[in-house]
Parts: sequence; C-alpha cells; structure tokens
Amino acid sequence: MVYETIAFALFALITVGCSLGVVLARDVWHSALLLGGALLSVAVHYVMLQAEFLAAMQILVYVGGVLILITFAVMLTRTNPEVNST
Amino acid sequence: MTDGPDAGSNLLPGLAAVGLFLVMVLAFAGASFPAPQGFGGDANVTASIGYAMFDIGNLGDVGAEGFLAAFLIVAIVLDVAIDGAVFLAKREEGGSVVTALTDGGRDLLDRSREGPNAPRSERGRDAPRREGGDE
Amino acid sequence: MVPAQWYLMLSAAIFCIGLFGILTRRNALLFLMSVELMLNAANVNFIAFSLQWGNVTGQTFALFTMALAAAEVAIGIGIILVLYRNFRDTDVTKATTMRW
Amino acid sequence: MAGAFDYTPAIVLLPFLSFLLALGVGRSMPKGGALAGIAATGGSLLLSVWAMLAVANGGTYNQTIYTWAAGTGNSFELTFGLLVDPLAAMMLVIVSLIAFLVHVFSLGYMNDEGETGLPRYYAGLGLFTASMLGFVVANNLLMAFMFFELVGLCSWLLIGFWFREEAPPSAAKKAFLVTRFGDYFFLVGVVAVFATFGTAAFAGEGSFPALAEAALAGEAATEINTFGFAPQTWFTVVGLLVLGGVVGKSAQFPLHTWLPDAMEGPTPVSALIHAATMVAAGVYLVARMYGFYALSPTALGIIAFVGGFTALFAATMGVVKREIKQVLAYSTISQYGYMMLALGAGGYIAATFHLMTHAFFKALLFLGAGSVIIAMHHNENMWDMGGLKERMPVTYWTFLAGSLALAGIFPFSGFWSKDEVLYEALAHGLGGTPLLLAAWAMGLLAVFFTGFYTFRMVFLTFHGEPRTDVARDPHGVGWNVKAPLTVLGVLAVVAGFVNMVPVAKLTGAHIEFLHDWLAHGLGGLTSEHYGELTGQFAGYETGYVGSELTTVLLSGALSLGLALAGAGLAYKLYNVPAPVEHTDRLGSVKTLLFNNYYQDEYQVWLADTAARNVARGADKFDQGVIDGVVNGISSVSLFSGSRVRRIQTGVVSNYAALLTLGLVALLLGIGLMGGWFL
Repeated sequence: MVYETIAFALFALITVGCSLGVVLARDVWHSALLLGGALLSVAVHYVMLQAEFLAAMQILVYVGGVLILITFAVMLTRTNPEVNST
Repeated sequence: MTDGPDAGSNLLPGLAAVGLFLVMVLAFAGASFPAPQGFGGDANVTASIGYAMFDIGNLGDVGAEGFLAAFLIVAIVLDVAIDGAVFLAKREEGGSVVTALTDGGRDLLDRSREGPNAPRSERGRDAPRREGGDE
Repeated sequence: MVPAQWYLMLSAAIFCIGLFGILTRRNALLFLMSVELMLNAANVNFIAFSLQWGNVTGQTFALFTMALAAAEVAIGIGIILVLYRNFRDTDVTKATTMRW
Repeated sequence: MAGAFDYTPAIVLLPFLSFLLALGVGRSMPKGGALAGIAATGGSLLLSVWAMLAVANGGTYNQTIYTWAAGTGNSFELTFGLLVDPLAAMMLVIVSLIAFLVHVFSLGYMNDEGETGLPRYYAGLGLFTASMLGFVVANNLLMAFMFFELVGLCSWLLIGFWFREEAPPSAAKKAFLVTRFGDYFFLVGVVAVFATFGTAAFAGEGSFPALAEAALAGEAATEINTFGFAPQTWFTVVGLLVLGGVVGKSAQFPLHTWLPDAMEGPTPVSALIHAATMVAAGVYLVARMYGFYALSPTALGIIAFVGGFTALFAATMGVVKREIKQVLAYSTISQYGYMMLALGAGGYIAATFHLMTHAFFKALLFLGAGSVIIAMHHNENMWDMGGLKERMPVTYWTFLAGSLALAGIFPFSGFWSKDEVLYEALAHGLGGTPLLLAAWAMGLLAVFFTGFYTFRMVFLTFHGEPRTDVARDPHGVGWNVKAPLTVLGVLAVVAGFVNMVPVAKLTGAHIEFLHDWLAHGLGGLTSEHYGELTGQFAGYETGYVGSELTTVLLSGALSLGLALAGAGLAYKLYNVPAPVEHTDRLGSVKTLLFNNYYQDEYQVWLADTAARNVARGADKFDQGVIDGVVNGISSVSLFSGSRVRRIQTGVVSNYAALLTLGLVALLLGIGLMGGWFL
C-alpha cells in the first residue's frame, strides 16, 4: 500500500509540475515538451489504475500523434521572437 | 510566441481557475468513497479486449465488448478529423491541397520572414504569384 | 490502493491548470495544449472510477475521449494554421473580427 | 326522395364554383363568366326545387357536416351543418330563383352595355349567392354568422363595383361599416349564446331555443349559464344582441342609412341585395331562431315597434325622391319594416309570406327599373322620363304588376301578405298587447304612403308625355331583360294565392297552403309551436273586433282602402300629361324628407363627436402609456445593451473566464444547497 501511495504522490507531483510548466513556460516549444512529460506521467497513473491498454493508447495516440502534430504546428507558426515579443 | 503569463490584467482571469480548484477541492475533501472494487485480482483488461475482438468465448476476465464499438466510432471520428484538417489546410488562393501539404510550410515561413509589418492586402495579392514562380 | 478522492484532486488540479492556461495565455497553440490537459484530467477521473466500481465502461469512455482529443487536435491545428495565415499571428486576442 | 338532401351542399357549392371560375378564368370565358353563373344558379335552383319537393313529402334534414373545432371535455364544438326544413327550403328556392334571374338579367344590363370588369362582377354575384344560400341552410348560429359576414363582404364588393367613380366606393364602405356596426352586436350575441347554452344549433333536442324554452319552463335550468340574470332577462339581452345584426343587415331604423346609398351599385345587384340576399338575411335570421325570440316579450315588442316605425319612417322618405331606384330603396326599407312588425307581432307565417312575395315583386321592380335605366341610357331621374308606357310595354306591364303588389292592391301578392301582417298585428294588439296597436297604426299609415309613392313612381316613369329626348326614343332591351321580368311579373301576381287568408276565412275553403307548409317540419321549428310559445311566454292572444271574420275583413278593407287612397292621390297629382313637382307644398317638411330626416348628418355627427373623443383619449393613452412603456423598455434595453456588449470582446479568453466564473458560481450554489462543504 505504502509503495502505491508513494508512487502516486511522486507521479502526481510530476504530472502537476509538468502541467504547470506547460501553461507557465514562456516558449511554446518548451510547453510542448512539458506537455509530453505530463501525458507520459498520466499514462503511468493509468497503469496504476489497471488500465494498461489505455496507458498504451495514451502513449501512442497522445505522445505519438497529438504531440507530434502540435510540434509541427509550433514549428509552422514559429515567428521571429525578436519581432513578435511584446 | 513568447508571451508568458505576463502582466496584470492577463493574470487576473487565472484567479477564476484557482477559485474553481479551491471549490472542487473543498467539495472532494468532504466526499467519501467505499473501498475500490477493482477488477478482481489480476484481471487483464487488455487481454480481454483481445479475446473480445476475435470473439473467443469467455476467456476474458472482464466484459470488454464495449471497446469494440468504441474502436469503430473512433475510426470514423478520426477519419472525419483528417478530412477536416485537409479542408482547413487547403489554400483559398488557387493552390492545390498537395502543395499545402508538401511544401513543408515553406510558404508560411517565407511570409514570416517578410515580417508582420508588411500590409496584409499586398501580401495576399502577391502570394499566388510567388507560389507559381518558385515551384 | 489509492483512495478515489486523491485521483479526484489530481484530476481537479490538472483541469484547473489547463483552465488557467486558457485564461491567461494568448497563444492559440497553448490553448490546444491546455485543452489536452483538461481532457486528460477528465480521463483520469474516468479511469479512476472505472477501477472504483469495477466496470470497464469508464475505460471505454476514456478511449472515446482520447480519440476525440486526437480529432480535436487535428482540426484545431488546421484552424490555427488558417488563423495564422489570416492574421499573421497565433495570438487569439488579435482575431476579434467576430466581435459585435 | 332522401337523395335530395345529399345534394344540398351542392346548392351552396355550385355558385361558389362559379365564383372560383369567374375569378380564375373569367377573362377567357365567354360573356365574362355570366354563362357559368347562370348554369350554376340554374343548377342550384333545380336542386332547391328538388329539396323543396322532398320537404313537401315530409322530409327534413338536420345534419352536422364538418366539425372544424372541437373542444375537449365538456366544452362546445364549432361545426358546419345543414338544416333543411320548410322555411329553409322555401328560402332556398326564392334565393336561387332570384339569383338565377338576376344572372340572366345581368347579361342584358352589364354585358350588353359593354362594361369592363365583368369577371369581377360575376365572381361577386356567385359568391354573394353562395354565401346567402349557405346562410339559409346553416344549422347553427355561428355558421350563420360566418355566412352573414360573407354576405356583407360581397355587398361591399358589388356596391363598389364601379370603384373608379367617387360615389360607389364610399357607398360600399358605408354599407360595410354600418352593417358591421350591427354585426358587432351579433358577434357578441353569438358568443353569448355559446357561453349560455354551450351550443348554437338551431334545431333539434339540444338546440339553444329548445334549451331556453326548457329553462323558462323550469326544467334543466342547471345546464345553462345565465350569468346571474333571470333567464328571461338574459334571453332578452342575448336576443337583442343578435338583433343588432338583423337591424344592420335588414336596414331597420336606425341602421338603415346604408341602403339608399347602396343604390350606387349596379341595378341587378340592387335587386339581389333587396329581394333575396343581403337584406332578407336579417329577417330570415329572426325567423330562423324565432323559437328563441318567441320566449321574450320584450324582444318581440322591440322588434315589432322598430319594424312598424321603420315601415312608416322609410315610406315618408320615399315620397319625395327623384330617382327611381331611391324610391325603390326606401320602399325596401319600409317593406322589411313590415316583416319585422309581423315577426314582433307573433305573425311568423305572415312575415315569411311577406318575405316571399316581397322577394318576387321587389326583384321585379328592381329589374324593371334596371330595364328603364337601360332604356334611359343610365339616367335614373324620374323627372326626365315619362311616357315610356308605349315604348316598352313588357317592362311597363310587369313593372305595373310589381307596383300593384308593392302597394298592396287586391288581388296582387303584396296585398295578401301585407294584409296578413297587419291582421296579425291588429289581432294580437287587440288581444291584450296595446303596444302592438301602436306599431300596427304606423304600419297601416305606411300603407297609404306606400300606395302614393309607388304610383307616383309609376306615373312619372311611364305615363304622361316624354319629358326628354331620351325618353322619346329609348334604348331597346333584349330578351335577357324581358324574360326575367316576365317570370317575376307572373310570380308577383300569383305568389299571393298560396295563402289567401281572408278568402279562406270568408269561404271556409282550405287554401292556406303556406300555413300548412310551415306547420310541418322539424319538431320545435313549426309555426304551431311558435304560436304556442308566443301565447305562453309573450302572452300574445288574439282579440277581434266583433268576430274573427269581421276583423279579417276590416283589416283587409282598411289596408286596401288606404292603399287605394294613396294610389288615387298619386293618380290625381301625377297622371297628367305634364306633371309638376308638388313637393314645394310640403314646405319645410320637404327639406326634412329630402334630407332623410337628417339621419346621415346626425349619425355622422354622433360618430364625429363620440368617436373623435374616444379616439383622442385612445391616442393620448397610446402616446403616453403604451408608447411610454415601449420607449422605456427600449431605452432600458438600449442602455443595458450598450453596457453589456462590452462583455462581447471577441477575445476567447474573456469568454472562457466568464464560463469559468459561471461554473464556480454554479458549483458553489449547488454545493451550498447540497451541503458538500460540511
């Protein structure tokens, strides 16, 4: 039991931390990377919740698909920081 | 691209989110649940899905047939999504869908290099010309 | 096992962080990511309660959500690219032509 | 013979079909739709005669055809239905016959004169006929009301046929508005009938006259709602409300002013309006629901008195008129006054009889006048005529027959019916209802004037020397004018023979066919039943001068003598080669009569002052209160809108923030209510 609790606390910390990073990072690129971290740690939670299949789907669909798409978009819409920064 | 959660007024709405979090935590703290039932021992959901998928008897530990419907609908939804994405990516100004997908965003990059200060209408006018000239 | 409340709180935290992102950031891509976070928060709830009640329906729904999220991102990226094409920016506050 | 009633709807629908035809494809039809109209009304006439034969064989028909609004539970139903009893069958034949003849006559009056807009004209005629026939066969008051209104609409359309001139549209509007004024009361009356009885059926067990009778007899009083009044009082009120429509449509005092103006319409239309359709509708309505009126002595008294007064009043106005159609118009008002007098005096048969004979001779007179007007190139002034006797003999002899009937000269039809009207009034007046005697006196006096103005008209038009060139060489008229005149002329002579009461009384022979005709039929709708009702509830009893026979003879001799006196005076004054106007001898009365007792002016003044003040008040209310509220609301919403729209920034984040705040508030609310935060 206590291991589970420790694992939960650890990964919850990672999840929340990464999530906060996503919304607080100044660079969208960093945000995207931290989102990947958050999604992966959520996958770990899924495993702990006896949803191994969904954990696999999470990694495949989110980290493999969604995140790649977002990365593409970040690159496509990336403009010169010097010009755009306010 | 680098606009962080910067100054004053922009942060203020965030307090609403914090407030929502506080309300939720308050509510959850008062809630109580019985012990989780679980799926019984070391039941394997993934395996059950596999068995259900090939309709192999009652080997699965949990009834996973619902997933099959989910798969079908997911397939349709994703198909629609890709169609929509292609439709949105299509250029209005005469370019074909293929160029939008194959030029690797070069066109967009070109424009961004010109800088955002150039008037939009001018850009809109010469965009097709440039596209036709380069490729 | 870990009590359900904790998962609820985790999910509330992720959800509110996503919401916070939507409320404070102006970049459309950040919006997308925040929405992903919020959807994940919902998924966590689904799966936690799936285990709580020993019922795979929650997992099935979570699968739905994932697919929807993927579809939403595909469309969202398309919209953002169009937005970028039309407004030269992904700042949502600039795209205010729908006002009044 | 039961098959006849299956075709009854066709009686109404055939003219309606001709209306549709004339309206739709009238332009491309020969004679502008006249032939279709003639065929349709001819078909209606045949079917009506068939229905009448079926009724004569003892058949009646009372059937609901279509329920177009059914309430739930205990509430009432709104239906269309057919009621064919002796009265309706007789009226059907009259209406369709007159309509048929008017259609034929129109060929001569409208088509041969090269009028434009003929499809519109024949469409109007068709709809007019259809709505009147529908009114005649209506089996409930609401349906009757709807067709009543349709009749009014058609009169508006047809009186204003020559809408490019100045007078006809104004006359049409006047006819429409004045009759509408009466119809408001009628409408309220219809609603009152529904509210009181829950049904508006004319005949049958559950019909409202039957219910009212039962209530007055002390049975089943709980089923009806009299709004806290004594049943008798309330029935009188309801009856008088419905009577408002009757007074308007049948041109009774004080709502008669529209009818003389309605002469602006084409003459065949006037014939139709006066003889068979519009004006007759009012009297027919009273006859239709006579079982209801018979319960209320007050209503009967008012009907009788209004009728007698109108008869005299209109007759005096007819004395001085110059236009031939004006004279006829006032005679119509006067004659309908007689019918109302008869109804009010308990003479149901007399009224029906007079309605029938009047339909024939008045249609005849109008068509004859139309023929004269054709001959005179549409000059209606009698002082420009004269000496037409030799030049248009058919018209003269038929017109003379009609005039004799109108004046009530023995043995023409008008004599028999008018005599019976006056006899009923006299007999019931002597029997203990002195009010009827006053009405009778007025009616009797009107006989003199009727004889006078009728023969003044005849002598001025046809006798003496021609006074203008046109009268010397009149325009010829064709068969389509002469044929209807002949038919009606014969009818005007012989129609009275169906009910020769004095002769029957004198000889003992059984020749009161109309009495027999109206005495059978549906239970509760027979003349005998009405006689019982007036005796029981209105206290009408028959009194005699000496014996019954002497009374009959006295009454007949009195009216005949007065009519002859009037005619004789006219003969003396006007049957000279070159008559002159004698109206100056009347002095100031002449001006009064020429101006119709200033009825129009007085009504206009009334409308002006009363309506203007009401309108001013309403305007003030509208400007101040209604507009104030409206403007206030709009300024509030404008102000709040200009504030609230600032929320609408177009920035997604702001919308999301609002959503979030709303969710927080909602959760807090629900949580506090549900005790989540304990």
